[in-house]
Amino acid sequence: MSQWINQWHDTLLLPFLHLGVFTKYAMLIALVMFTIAIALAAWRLFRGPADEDTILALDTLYINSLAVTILLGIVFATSVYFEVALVIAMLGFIGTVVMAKFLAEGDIVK
Amino acid sequence: MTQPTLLVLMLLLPIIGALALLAVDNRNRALAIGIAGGVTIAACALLAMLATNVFDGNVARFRADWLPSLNVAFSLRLDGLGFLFASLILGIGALVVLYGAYYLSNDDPPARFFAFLLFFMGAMLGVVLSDNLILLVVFWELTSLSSFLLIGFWRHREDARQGARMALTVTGAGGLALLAGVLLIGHVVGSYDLDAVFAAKATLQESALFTPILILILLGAFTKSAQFPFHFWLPRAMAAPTPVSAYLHSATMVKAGVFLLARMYPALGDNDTWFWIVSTTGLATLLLGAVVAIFQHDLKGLLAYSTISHLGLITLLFGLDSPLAVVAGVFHIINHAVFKASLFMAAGIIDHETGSRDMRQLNGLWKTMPITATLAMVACAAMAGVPLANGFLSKEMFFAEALAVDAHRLLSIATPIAATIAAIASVAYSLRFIHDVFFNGEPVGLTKTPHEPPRIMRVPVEILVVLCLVVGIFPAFTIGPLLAIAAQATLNVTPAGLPVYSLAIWHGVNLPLMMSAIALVGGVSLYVVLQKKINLHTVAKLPGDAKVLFDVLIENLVVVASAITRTTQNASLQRYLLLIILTAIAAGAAGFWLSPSTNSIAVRPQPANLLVTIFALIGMAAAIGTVFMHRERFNALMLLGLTGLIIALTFIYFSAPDLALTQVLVEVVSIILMMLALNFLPKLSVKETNHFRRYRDMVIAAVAGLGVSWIVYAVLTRPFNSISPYFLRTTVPEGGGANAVNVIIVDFRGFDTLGEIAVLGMAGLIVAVLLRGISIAKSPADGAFEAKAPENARPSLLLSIISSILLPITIMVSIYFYLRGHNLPGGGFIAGLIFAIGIILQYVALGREKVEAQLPMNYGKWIGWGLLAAGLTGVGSFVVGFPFLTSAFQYFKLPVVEAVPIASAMFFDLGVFLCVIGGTMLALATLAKVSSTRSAP
Amino acid sequence: MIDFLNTHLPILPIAAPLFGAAFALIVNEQNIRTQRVVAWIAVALMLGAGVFAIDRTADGILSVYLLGNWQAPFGIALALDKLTAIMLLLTAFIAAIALYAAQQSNTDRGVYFTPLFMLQLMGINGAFLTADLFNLFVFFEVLLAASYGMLLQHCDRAKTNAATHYVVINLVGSALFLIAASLLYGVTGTLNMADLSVKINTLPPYSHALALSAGFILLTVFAIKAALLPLNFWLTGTYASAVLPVAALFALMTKVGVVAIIRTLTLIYPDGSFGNVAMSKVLLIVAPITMLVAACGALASRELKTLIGWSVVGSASMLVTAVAIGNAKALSGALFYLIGSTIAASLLYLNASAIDAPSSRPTEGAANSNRNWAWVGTLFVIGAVTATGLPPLSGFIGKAVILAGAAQHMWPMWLMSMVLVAGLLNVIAYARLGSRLFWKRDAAIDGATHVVPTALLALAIAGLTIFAAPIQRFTDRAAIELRTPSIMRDNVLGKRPIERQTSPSQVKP
Amino acid sequence: MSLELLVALGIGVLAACGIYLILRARIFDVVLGLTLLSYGVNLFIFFMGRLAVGKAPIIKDGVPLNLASYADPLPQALVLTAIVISFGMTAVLLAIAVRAHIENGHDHVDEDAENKSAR
Amino acid sequence: MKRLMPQPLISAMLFLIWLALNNTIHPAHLLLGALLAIAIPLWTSALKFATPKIKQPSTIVALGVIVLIDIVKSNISVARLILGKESNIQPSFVWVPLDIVDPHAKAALAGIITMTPGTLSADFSDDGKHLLVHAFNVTDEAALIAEIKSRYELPLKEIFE
Amino acid sequence: MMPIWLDIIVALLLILGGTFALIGSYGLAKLGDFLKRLHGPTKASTLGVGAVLIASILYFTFSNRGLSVHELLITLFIFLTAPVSAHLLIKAAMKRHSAMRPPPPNKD
Ligand code: NA
Ligand code: NA
Repeated sequence: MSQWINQWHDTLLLPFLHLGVFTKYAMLIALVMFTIAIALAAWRLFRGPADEDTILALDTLYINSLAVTILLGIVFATSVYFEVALVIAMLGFIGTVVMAKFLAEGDIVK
Repeated sequence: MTQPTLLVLMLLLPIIGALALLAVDNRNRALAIGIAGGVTIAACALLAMLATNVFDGNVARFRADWLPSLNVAFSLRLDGLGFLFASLILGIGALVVLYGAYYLSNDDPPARFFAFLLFFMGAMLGVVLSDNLILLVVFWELTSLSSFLLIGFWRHREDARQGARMALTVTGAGGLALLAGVLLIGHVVGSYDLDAVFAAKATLQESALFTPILILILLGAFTKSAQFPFHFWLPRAMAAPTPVSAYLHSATMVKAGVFLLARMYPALGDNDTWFWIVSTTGLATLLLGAVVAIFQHDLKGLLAYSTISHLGLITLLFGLDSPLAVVAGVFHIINHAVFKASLFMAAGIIDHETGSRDMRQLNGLWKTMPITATLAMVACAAMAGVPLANGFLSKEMFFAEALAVDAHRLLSIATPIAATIAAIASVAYSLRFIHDVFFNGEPVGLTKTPHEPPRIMRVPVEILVVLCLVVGIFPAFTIGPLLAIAAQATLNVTPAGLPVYSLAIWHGVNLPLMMSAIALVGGVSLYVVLQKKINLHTVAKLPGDAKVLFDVLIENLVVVASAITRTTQNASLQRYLLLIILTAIAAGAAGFWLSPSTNSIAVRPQPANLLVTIFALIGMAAAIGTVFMHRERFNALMLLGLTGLIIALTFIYFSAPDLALTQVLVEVVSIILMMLALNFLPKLSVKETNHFRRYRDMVIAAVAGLGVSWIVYAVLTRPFNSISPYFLRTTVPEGGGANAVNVIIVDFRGFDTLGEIAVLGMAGLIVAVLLRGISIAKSPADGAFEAKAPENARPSLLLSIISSILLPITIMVSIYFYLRGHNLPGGGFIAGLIFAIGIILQYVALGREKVEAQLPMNYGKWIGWGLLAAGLTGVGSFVVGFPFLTSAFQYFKLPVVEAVPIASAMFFDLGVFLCVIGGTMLALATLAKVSSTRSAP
Repeated sequence: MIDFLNTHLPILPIAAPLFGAAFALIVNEQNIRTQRVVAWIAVALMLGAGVFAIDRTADGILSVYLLGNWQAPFGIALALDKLTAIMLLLTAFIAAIALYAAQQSNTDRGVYFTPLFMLQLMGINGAFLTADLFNLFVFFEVLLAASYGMLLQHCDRAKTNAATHYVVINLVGSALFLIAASLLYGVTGTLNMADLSVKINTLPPYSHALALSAGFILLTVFAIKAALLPLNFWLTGTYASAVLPVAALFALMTKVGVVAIIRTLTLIYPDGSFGNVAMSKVLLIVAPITMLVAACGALASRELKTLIGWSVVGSASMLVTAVAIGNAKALSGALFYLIGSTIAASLLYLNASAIDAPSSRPTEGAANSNRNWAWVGTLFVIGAVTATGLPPLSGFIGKAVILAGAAQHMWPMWLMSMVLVAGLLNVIAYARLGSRLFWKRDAAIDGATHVVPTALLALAIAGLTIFAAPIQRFTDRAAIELRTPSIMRDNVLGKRPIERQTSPSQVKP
Repeated sequence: MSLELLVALGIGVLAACGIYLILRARIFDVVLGLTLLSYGVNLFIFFMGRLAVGKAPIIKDGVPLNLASYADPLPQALVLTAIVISFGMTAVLLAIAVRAHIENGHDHVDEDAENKSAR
Repeated sequence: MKRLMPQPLISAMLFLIWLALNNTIHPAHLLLGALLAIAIPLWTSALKFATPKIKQPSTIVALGVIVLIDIVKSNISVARLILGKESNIQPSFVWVPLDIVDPHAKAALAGIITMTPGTLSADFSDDGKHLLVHAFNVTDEAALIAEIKSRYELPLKEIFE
Repeated sequence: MMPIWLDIIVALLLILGGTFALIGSYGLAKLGDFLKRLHGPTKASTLGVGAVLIASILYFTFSNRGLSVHELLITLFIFLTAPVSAHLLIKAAMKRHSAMRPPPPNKD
């Protein structure tokens, strides 16, 4: 058990050492929460039942991934991932728009 | 002219003539005949100019550099044997040209005929003049090819086409065997030159490869000379025009086989294997040909089998493996050529003037064609071996040699007996030729009224018949010297080494003479008996015709080949892909299988944390989900999108921001593409009924996946040394950018990128090739793109407004990414994709037609400008003397602004930017246009 | 000028068609005349470069070109050795012929024909020139993408369906190529083939299995291109459905696979390195069987284009056999055979247009037609004789040299018998179909055939045959060069970039 | 579970799923399969430069210039090329699927298969 | 001026975005940003779409504050509902009659309604005079309509009309 | 090292963001029909991501990098685009299930 915890600490918190003591654990909690959020959205994606649900789920996954990207930027203390988040925010919705339009009208460029 | 020049000119003349004839109009008969005749006579003259030299016992040679890889030159030699054959080829050739000039009807294209004929003449000359074996093979196969063309000359006739193919197949196959044998000789001897091969006789015959070599060479000889069991093609070759039969299939080409025996005798002869194979083959052929000939109804068929028989005789003589027999063989080559050619010509005349070659129709022609009859009768006498004709002399020598066989018990008895039987048969069929055609009652059902041919058409026959007699009566004066030099060359001996033989009609009463007498009496009796008892006319086709066997063989071959092709190439992509994947699995496994396994894992694996594991599991589940949902395409695409998202997160986690950016952008564009395409496709894949196939594929896929995993794991647990630290060290000082990935893309490996943008540009072009101007007439049955609620197709206000605001923003963001790429994630590709997405968004929000009307853009040109920009950056470095794509960067000091770095790589990246926009937009716009065409009523 | 050419020669065959494509795209699509001029300029430059390359390599110079002035193995290098020189000239020649034929028949009025044609040439030349494995992948993609576009020119149902198979198979092949190339990088840490040649032979034993797997997968990829069994079934249908000038150009593409196999077996895994023997043995089993299967396919063919396709397969497997035999004689023979068989395949494809074209219905027996028909027949015979390896044309010469090399190999009987039996079956196949096509019908054709370009190809074959001596001396030397991988290694890795002076303006103030 | 194993398994799953779908009879399924396969292949290339967490190869002052401090940039550049090419080819294959469907009336990978048997 | 800067609002926005993107107010970027902010609309305005006219810019800030507060507030309430029993949720469609006509105003209203959790704008009526709103939990339909009209529509009307 | 007040604020923001994102996704997974589910994730996209973005701004601004405002852009883009997604999704759902769509408004 203690070995498990040590391993957790090593693999999860080692990269966070530059963060403040509260932020360090908050970051861990936030990452866990976002991971669960992503897992739940993924579950909805697998589950459906309607095609709209899967689009909605994928849209949610994109937004949550955006947040995870920002979090990883803080974790790795780098701003090089910022643009990924920017692009998801600016253009990620197009996928949703196109899929929704496809479902509604078939032809998406009419 | 020097001797070598004369020699090569003699060979080239017919070939040049053939080429010239190709250009001659077939209506210009006189010109065609003139060229053919002129060439032949000129070649004859050249041969004559060379004659004295050869008769002096010298060998004329020509040598030109040709195939240094094989150490083979274009080398010709004219020795006695070659001279003999060259005389036959050119002499009889001249007569055949003359004969053919009258033989051909007005419908036959003369230029083509004589072109082929001269082509053959050149090839055949090449065979007999070659000074090395490779060259000999070359000309050998050319004779097969020209024979194929000549047999098929009357191409509208099925039997001609079949006969041509059969001859080509059999002699071509023999030629390939010959080639193999020759190559092995070259391997053993180290040279293909005849002299070297002769000199290496001992080495050759002691080599382990000798038996295969001998068999291969003999296969070549036997097929060409129609030896049993390869004889069947020759009768079928009679579909050729008669001049061809006279020339190729009696006088010359079929003699190439026995020529080869003679040629190779010094190197391959003089041993038991040679003796047994050659003599028994010759013997069998001799008997078979002679007996079957009697029962032919077709004049040319009779002559063909007779030819087979005589070729067997010559082969047998070479097989007997004694110098005297070889001399007899050479002698018979001459004699047979002369009388058989004349007989074929006679048969041709008969055919020409009566319209038939069937002896059941032809009767009593003596009355209408007395001169031709006389000529034919003399030639037949020669064929039958009647004294005073040339055939008699060589047959006598043959009988003597047959009796001389004593080394081998069985053959020493069999040979003389077989020789006698064959001689009896040959008398019988010769008699049948004379009796059945010129006498034996009245013609039956002829379409033409028989009469003598034009005077000149008979001339060649007359010349040959006179030759038969002259040689038959004064052999020593006429043929003696030629025979001597030919035999000498064949045996590869000096004049002194020649065995003692006598060319005289009368050798006293001896056993051979007795045999001749028996043959004459027996032959006449046999024919009389056969005519009386069973009436030869009623004999149907002889059973066991090898031709039928051959046809069956070829048909079966084609059936088998088709079956193989059909089963392997069943036009099933799934099958092909399965094979490729299985091969790849085998290839991957082969490395581990063939290389001794070493499990020294030198790198300690790092533990994976739970969150990463969860993400990985979601990704794997999404991939597997895509598989399980694949029939419901839309859902499968959603799961695929999730997989792609996880891939992007993977890139982020493992330090690849550029890849993550690219992945996300490509995902967005891909989903648009997929939606555009899916609109025209069924939304549901047809359910699979073949469960075996599914499970099989699952197993294969699993195995492949495990293999990939295994390899990845193996690599990741091995230490790594790479060239990459170089990039990290030089990217800033020499590449001028902090983003090593981008500097690699636009500079270190900018050349890859050049290719990559070409591919992306082409993707757009290809989509245009596929779908430009395509409209869909009717909705297919499987429910693809059924109309959806058209009544409510109002564009969304919210979407339109947000899109119009986003367009300038995306363009600005795109420029931002373009400018910063060298130092931070971004660059031309990413910028291009963002730009393109910005425009696509307008298509989605406002509709294609409106966007294209208000923002007309020729995306093909964008691709062109992009390629041009990239290419100009490349050649720009020439100016300063550096190689293609050498980047330069400078800091420029501008007013207000501090120093800004301008790298030439940015101009290159501009090319990338333009190409990406052009390629992506061309693909998307073309697909979009298809949809719009469809929605029109 | 000569200095300039000496320096930049290797890039010319890539840059010329690149600019050709760019200009052809920039001018208006309807402006076919300008596009034609552009294409001819590019092809003429390629021809010049090819001749110059032969001349230079004949002087014993192996030109190495460091793109971006980065030293190999860090940057991408082009290497121009004798093999490459041969391929460049051959490509330029076939391209000129195909271009002529395409323009003659207005095939180039398809959608984006000229740019795709140009990029096809750029891809082929790049694949021959590059000394970098991943760059080879990129150029494979360029030439394949272009070939998709070329195949689909004048798109119809048959072309679409052929393209479906062709594209999917090649995409799978590309995936395998990426796996093999990156695996080699993962094991050796380099991508330059000359560097790979060095690194693979100094690899620690624990990496041997991985390197060998990579090698075999790489061979699989090239075998798809070279149409080896069991990866070849896509070829005949694909080529048969292409427009004929395009098919004539496609005759080159199997050769790209063959050349890649040559590089694999002579440079990356050269004679004497671990893996060479295993790879060669596998190929020596697979390639001769392919030859036989191709011969069966030829025999079963009922259409000329299918027959030619099988010939292409057969000649590629012949080449692979020779390469796997690997001795100098077989390699030299292979290079000679490669030239002739490529030209012959192009010739046959172009010639087939006269026979298979709908316009070849019997027309009023104008003598002119018959004359054309005679020419078509003669050219067919020349092509068939070369393709089947019958004497005396170049096909035979190459085959004979390869067989002489086979005689020196440890499996002479197997190799020779397969080659000869396959050869015989091919002869039968051509005789059957040829006699049916040319003899059975009294066909006449109208003037719009490719007699001129075909005749040029036939002349080339005649030239190869008659002037075999200088060519063979060149291929002999090329074979020795290939069998001495140190030449390539030393030249590529030893080439130094041009010294750059860092100007003050290049230092950040 | 080690990170190496996780990565290896992930790539294996992607490859297996891709291959299974490639072997299906519909062009669209093949497109899905090729996309999955190219994901797998891209990761394969990427990880040939080994695993590096939080070490983006963007040069920062004062960090030693070696593979211990930065991820290997070369495989990343190769993957970029691979992504672009596979994206372009996906577009081509989709266009082919559309055209084939127009021509044949079905999107089976083989022209005549629809008539032969239901697969 | 009109020709040089066809969409001044957009240009201003672009200028600010450029500075934010580059995270700097360096003179070089001010210059470049200004250039781009002018150049890009010159090209994109070819896609003609009615350019919004802002009458009362000051109201924008007030509306922004309201919206932000509403986002936080309704987020919390919706979170409660989600965590609670599902049967407590009473979702419903509501047609909101519109007084505004400017398309930009309508779009902004639709966006704001969606961004404030608890309501989603679903569609406009065919005549464009009603906005269909889906509300997560409706207890009083009239109150909801009144709130939307007063809190969001009125300020928007001031801004745009 | 971050100052303690910043540490606490950032920590709170992170947990706040995580909580809202989780609740949003929980709603997406749990709720019974599409229209209800649609409301869940909109939280994640606004408050959840917003909190994380503010945390990021604060973190990068105070970890000696100077003012970091480009996260605001992300917020701007989310505000611009998220309504469109939801809007089109609900439109699509209504189009596919006409029973879902309420009757048109009374003309008054
Ligand atoms: Na008779
Ligand atoms: Na970049």
